[in-house]
Amino acid sequence: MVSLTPMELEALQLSLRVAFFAVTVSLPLGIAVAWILARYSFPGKPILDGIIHLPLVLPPVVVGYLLLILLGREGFLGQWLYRLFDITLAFTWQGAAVAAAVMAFPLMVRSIRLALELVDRNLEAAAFTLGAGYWNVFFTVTLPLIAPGILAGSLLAFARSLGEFGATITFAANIPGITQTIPLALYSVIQTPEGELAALRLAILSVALSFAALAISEILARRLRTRMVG
Amino acid sequence: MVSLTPMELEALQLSLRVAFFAVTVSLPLGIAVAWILARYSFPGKPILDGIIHLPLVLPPVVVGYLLLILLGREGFLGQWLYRLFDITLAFTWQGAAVAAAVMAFPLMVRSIRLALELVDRNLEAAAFTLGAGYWNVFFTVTLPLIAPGILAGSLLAFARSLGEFGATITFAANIPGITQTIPLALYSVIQTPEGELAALRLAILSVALSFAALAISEILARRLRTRMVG
Amino acid sequence: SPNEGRADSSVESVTLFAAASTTNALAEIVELYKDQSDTRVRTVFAASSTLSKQIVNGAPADLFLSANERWMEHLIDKAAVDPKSKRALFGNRLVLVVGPNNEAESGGQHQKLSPSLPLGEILGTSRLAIGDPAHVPAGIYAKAAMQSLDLWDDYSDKLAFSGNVRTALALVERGEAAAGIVYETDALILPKLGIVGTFPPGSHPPIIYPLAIVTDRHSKAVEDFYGFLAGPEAAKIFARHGFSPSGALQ
Amino acid sequence: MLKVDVEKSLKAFHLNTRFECESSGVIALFGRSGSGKTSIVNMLAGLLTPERGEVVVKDRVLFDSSKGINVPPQERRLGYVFQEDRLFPHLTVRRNLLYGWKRAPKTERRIQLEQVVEMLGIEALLERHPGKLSGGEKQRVALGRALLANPSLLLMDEPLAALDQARKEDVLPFIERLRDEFDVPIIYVSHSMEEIVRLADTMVLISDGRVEAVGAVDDVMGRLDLRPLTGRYEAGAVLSARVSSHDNEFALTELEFGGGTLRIPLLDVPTGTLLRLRIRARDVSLALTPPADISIQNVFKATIVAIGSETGPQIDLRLEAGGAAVWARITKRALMSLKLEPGREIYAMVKAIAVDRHSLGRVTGPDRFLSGE
Amino acid sequence: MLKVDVEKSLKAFHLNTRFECESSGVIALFGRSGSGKTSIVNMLAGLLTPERGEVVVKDRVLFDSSKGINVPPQERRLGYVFQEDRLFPHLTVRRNLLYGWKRAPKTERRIQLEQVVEMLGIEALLERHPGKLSGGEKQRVALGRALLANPSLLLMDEPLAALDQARKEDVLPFIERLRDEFDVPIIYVSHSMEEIVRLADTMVLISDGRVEAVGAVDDVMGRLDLRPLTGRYEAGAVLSARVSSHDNEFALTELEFGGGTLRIPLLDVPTGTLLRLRIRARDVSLALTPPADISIQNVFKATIVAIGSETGPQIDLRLEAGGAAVWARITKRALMSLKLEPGREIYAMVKAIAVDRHSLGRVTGPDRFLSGE
Ligand SMILES: Nc1ncnc2c1ncn2[C@@H]1O[C@H](COP(=O)(O)OP(=O)(O)OP(=O)(O)O)[C@@H](O)[C@H]1O
Ligand SMILES: Nc1ncnc2c1ncn2[C@@H]1O[C@H](COP(=O)(O)OP(=O)(O)OP(=O)(O)O)[C@@H](O)[C@H]1O
Ligand code: MOO
Ligand SMILES: [Mg+2]
Ligand SMILES: [Mg+2]
Repeated sequence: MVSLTPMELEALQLSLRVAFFAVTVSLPLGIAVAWILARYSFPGKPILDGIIHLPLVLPPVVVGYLLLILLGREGFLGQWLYRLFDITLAFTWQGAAVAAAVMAFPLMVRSIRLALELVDRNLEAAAFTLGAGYWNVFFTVTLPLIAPGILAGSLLAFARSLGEFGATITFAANIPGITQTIPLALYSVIQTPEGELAALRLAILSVALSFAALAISEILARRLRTRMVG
Repeated sequence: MVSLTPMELEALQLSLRVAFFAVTVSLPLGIAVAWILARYSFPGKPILDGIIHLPLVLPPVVVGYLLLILLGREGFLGQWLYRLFDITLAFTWQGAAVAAAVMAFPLMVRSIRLALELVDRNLEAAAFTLGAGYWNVFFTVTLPLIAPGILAGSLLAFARSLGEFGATITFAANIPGITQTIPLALYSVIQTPEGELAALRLAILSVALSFAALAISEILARRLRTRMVG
Repeated sequence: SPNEGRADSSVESVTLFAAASTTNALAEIVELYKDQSDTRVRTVFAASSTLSKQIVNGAPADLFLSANERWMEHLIDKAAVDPKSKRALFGNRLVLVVGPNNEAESGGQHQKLSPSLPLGEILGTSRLAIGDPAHVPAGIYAKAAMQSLDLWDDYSDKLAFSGNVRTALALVERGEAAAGIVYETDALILPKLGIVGTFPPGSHPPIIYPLAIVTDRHSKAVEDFYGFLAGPEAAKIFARHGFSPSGALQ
Repeated sequence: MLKVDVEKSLKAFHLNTRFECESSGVIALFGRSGSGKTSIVNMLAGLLTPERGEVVVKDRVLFDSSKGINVPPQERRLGYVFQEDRLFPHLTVRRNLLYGWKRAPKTERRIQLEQVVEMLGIEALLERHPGKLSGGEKQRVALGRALLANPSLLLMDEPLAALDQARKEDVLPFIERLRDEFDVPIIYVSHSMEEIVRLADTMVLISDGRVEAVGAVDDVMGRLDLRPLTGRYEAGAVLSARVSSHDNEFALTELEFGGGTLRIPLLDVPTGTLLRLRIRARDVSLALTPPADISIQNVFKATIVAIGSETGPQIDLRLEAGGAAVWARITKRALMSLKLEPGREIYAMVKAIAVDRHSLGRVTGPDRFLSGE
Repeated sequence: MLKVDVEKSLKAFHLNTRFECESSGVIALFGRSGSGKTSIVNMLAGLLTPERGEVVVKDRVLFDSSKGINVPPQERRLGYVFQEDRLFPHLTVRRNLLYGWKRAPKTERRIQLEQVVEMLGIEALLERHPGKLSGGEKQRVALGRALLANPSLLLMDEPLAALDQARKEDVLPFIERLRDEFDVPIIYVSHSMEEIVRLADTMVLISDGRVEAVGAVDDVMGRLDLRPLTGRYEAGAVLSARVSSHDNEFALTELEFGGGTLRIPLLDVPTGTLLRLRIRARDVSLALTPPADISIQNVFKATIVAIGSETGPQIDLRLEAGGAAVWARITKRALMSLKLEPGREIYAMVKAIAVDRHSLGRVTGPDRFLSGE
């Protein structure tokens, strides 16, 4: 196998790191939001639902732009983050992770919500009658039952994060080694009139990565399913 | 209400045209592919499934790049299209529609496939015993039953097409009036110093459009559902 | 000319692919040309490298205005433009700009930058925005200039790459980057930005903007507009925007 | 003529079914859960393809593996009423009803919408969607839909199984009318002996994928060797009797059968009608002398033909009363104290109310049965 | 002591239930579908909150709207066996069984895994997941799980309804053992009279959200005014009798009741045991003189107390035999020809095999019933 160039390796590592953090950090929030959407109905629910779905249908550059307005160093929230905690998100890999997380969030929430809606709430009622408290029921009954949904959602979000481009380039710019994930690196070389070979290599790397993510997701989902009916 | 500038209007019209064609042209194929995935199992199925899901997880720029390699004027297929039919897809609005269609395809297929898997095949068997042939059963039983799924899938794909950026800018470039859809226009103005106001206007237009698509999808889905149990 | 994708086929149209740095000047020129001709002029602005690549791939450009020689030569090599039509229109200079609130001493565009430039102080914890030196002409010039002033090795990890020069400028304007290396013409359109100084002309290859007609795109409309761009009226506008006249080149 | 001779392996289950009978009246497929009834019906309908064999309905070959014939389901023209309703949720009741009718050849549309709607009493439902109908209403519409396809044969796979007792009572009379008023033979799958006695003429007994017996319902039910399959709890005999008179004062109907007269709760059928009735062994008591002054209405002379050899407190006796077979279940203690033995003449006592409408069926055509294995 | 006094409106349905009884043995909640049984049980379990009222189990106030008490379900310590199994699909049978046990206070873990596993015969299932168990196995595990939570009261909401007859027979004995071997009172919801007679001591009759009657099963079943609720088809009387002797030769058991001796199929219970048995009206015949030489084993003297006024061929008579109430269903013709009238002494005849194990129940504690409305 052809070995990766340092630039490719850097982009690969960065992509994996960004996607990993994007998913793990947003997962608890994703579960919480999915829970609220699946279990409660309240006046503002369609609006919340709409806002969460926005990144799915909104152009990624718009999302990046809104993030910039909100979290940029001069942004509404960003200036406070900077002044109070000296945190800058723009131009950092954390910023890229935020962009990826926001873009992948609706996919994650959809999966988990679907799983939650399919959970037989009678099983939770049964657990209550057996003496389990709310959190106990959540961790011993609900969570294991929605595990396939969480897994599917996480992997989809992970894969989506690996591919995130528009929001990242707008919000976190394209800094090699810092925010230049594989898609951004690829974009750079595609612009370069002599970059054909480099582009092809990155594209293949990208396809391989995506296929791997899909395959792992499929395998894990199947394993979970068989465990369930074991 | 503030009126749109000619550039915004052009971008809006183009976005709608691109998304509309992307969805309508790919819909029959989407139904066919969803059908194959839902109804048949064959050796290469996981691979087909993987390929169709690829645009969902692949970086959009990679998709754009692959489209360019495939359908560009010098591409594998593109050179034949050009020589034989004088058709060029790259850098045309039809190309933007192709890019949008490819990116939105997995979302469309997922929705339709899910609906197909939920169809009670016994109803189809019942229709056979009542004398309906294969296509007849498809059009009078299967299709009406999966209509909500088709609708949801189409609207999701439409919304996704409205927002497509990475694949479009790579495959169709950012040519005002030809391939400059709203996301690309927004990208342009974000790059332009002092473009804040223009960017904000386009972002709001984008958000409004997405919200409208989501809302219509929700309303139509609800109407279909009530018709079913009417 | 075979103008694909055109909305209204009764009106002739010309598509110009031009370096991002010429955005404002060309807008004015196109506006002016409207009074003289029925031809609709469409402009596409991006990094010269991006445009060059797109033209090779068959993008519907009639004219190409590059921010350096290299990407024009590339198109000539690929036989994508007519070499006979190539002519250098004007030149430019490279400056270091800082954001409106930056305390750095702004000597204006007449200040010559030297290796003693306190770039570390100017940047602080922030970054220096430049065009992607892998392909964007402004970035290629910037990298050369930094190298010749011995700044590259110390600050190469403080850079933020942009897809074209105007993105770099926008990053500085928005305060996301403390400073940026852009063309003098770019800096001038945002008076609120501070110009720390200009890089000495010898610190980077000469900045030249060649114009050429894309292969097989010759037509009366294209040639008319080509002539207009190369003509005195356009030259006046380019000069007003700060571009150096072509006579001053070399 | 109906001929079924099919073989197929379904994972662990092997089906090898062969029977032949006249295709008229109601033919019941009876068997335990999992014995293969639905599979057979699906093969008739063409929804399941046998590995080997032959299916002939009314002299039309629908399947013949040796000749490579396999008529697709949509061309078989068999109406299928499923266990669950399977109505099309997106169509109104009217359009559901007409779905098969429209697709039937014009020349074969003998049965019309109005007739069926009237018979099933579903006028009020026509413009509604099936989603909101009750279980019984749905099943009635399903009957109508299958019937309106003007099939050459109706297949009914436990059409009442999904309904509760009240709903069953709602739908059963319609199946009876459908049997009596339209000249469409019916294959009726059930594991309810009550339904079979009430509806069927011929009975095919299926066990573990094989045909154990084919014949007139009374014959199959009367066979001692089939007891393990027809069920002990339900043990009893089916006998044919003719309505001789009605007693409106006491709301009783008198029937004549080989062994004498039977009084049962009043029936709304003309005198002279031939009925099939089921007398359960547990409802029959015996006396050595004709008992007097008792409330039991039906007492007839019978001869003990055979005595079972069951262990436990009770024992089944086979009696013969004027040519008709009757079963009695009594305690061993009674057997001993009355010194009953084969050949002995005794009096059989049956309470009138033991023969209720659940255990009655009308005989539509005698001797439908031809052959079987 | 068990006290339920709850009120709640569920859309179109208004529930207003009040009853009190001793909390021991098996208390049956009987009523039509939709009468509110499940809602009442859910209120006991804490899964549904009454709008107003009081719930007291074994002197522990679980709910009292006036005092603002509402113990959450996880602290009520009531075991709940649902109609469907509701086993946790992601846990093995063992971990399902121990789910409630682990969460019970250590001091209250009287019932241990081994005991329950042995009683229910589910050793072989312990390491399997519920997904692949049969319906009967699942329901046994569900019983075990509820029991192992060591609850102060077991709630069973039609635990057999989802099972077919064979599976029911599979599980019923375990419920009996559970009732007999563990000292846990049970609230048992059912609309099967068979199950109730077999299992329950006390019966609460629910109709349309209200309590129609509370009392010993025999008393409630014997009441003529409750017939529309307890059901005509099932009409009959429940009477208490004591096992007096076993007759192994004929496999019969003799019982003594107020009216005399009854012979029924052999039972495996010690002599002296008090049993509750149900004699269906349709199994009782009458004679004016003691009949001789008949197979019917049970003949006892009785007095006609009341004669029903039903229309139709048959009529129900209430008899009294040594203090016990018995029902007989005969034809009107027999009524006339025998000139039966209230006060008249007659002989009631009941076939031994008519009283099968489905209609027998053991009386665990006499006089559990306290009061009701
Ligand atoms: N597609 C299949 N694959 C494997 N086994 C099957 C399949 N269909 C049916 N079987 C098996 O064949 C046997 C007969 O099934 P069938 O449904 O025909 O029985 P049935 O008599 O209709 O039962 P029931 O009364 O429960 O409806 C069963 O053991 C069933 O598990
Ligand atoms: N959450 C609810 N909202 C509205 N109505 C309800 C609700 N739960 C129950 N009901 C209604 O309350 C009535 C009693 O229901 P419940 O389930 O308690 O009856 P049940 O006696 O258990 O019936 P079954 O024997 O069919 O289980 C029914 O009419 C039912 O439709
Ligand atoms: O081609 Mo540029 O003007 O250096 O971005
Ligand atoms: Mg079946
Ligand atoms: Mg209930």
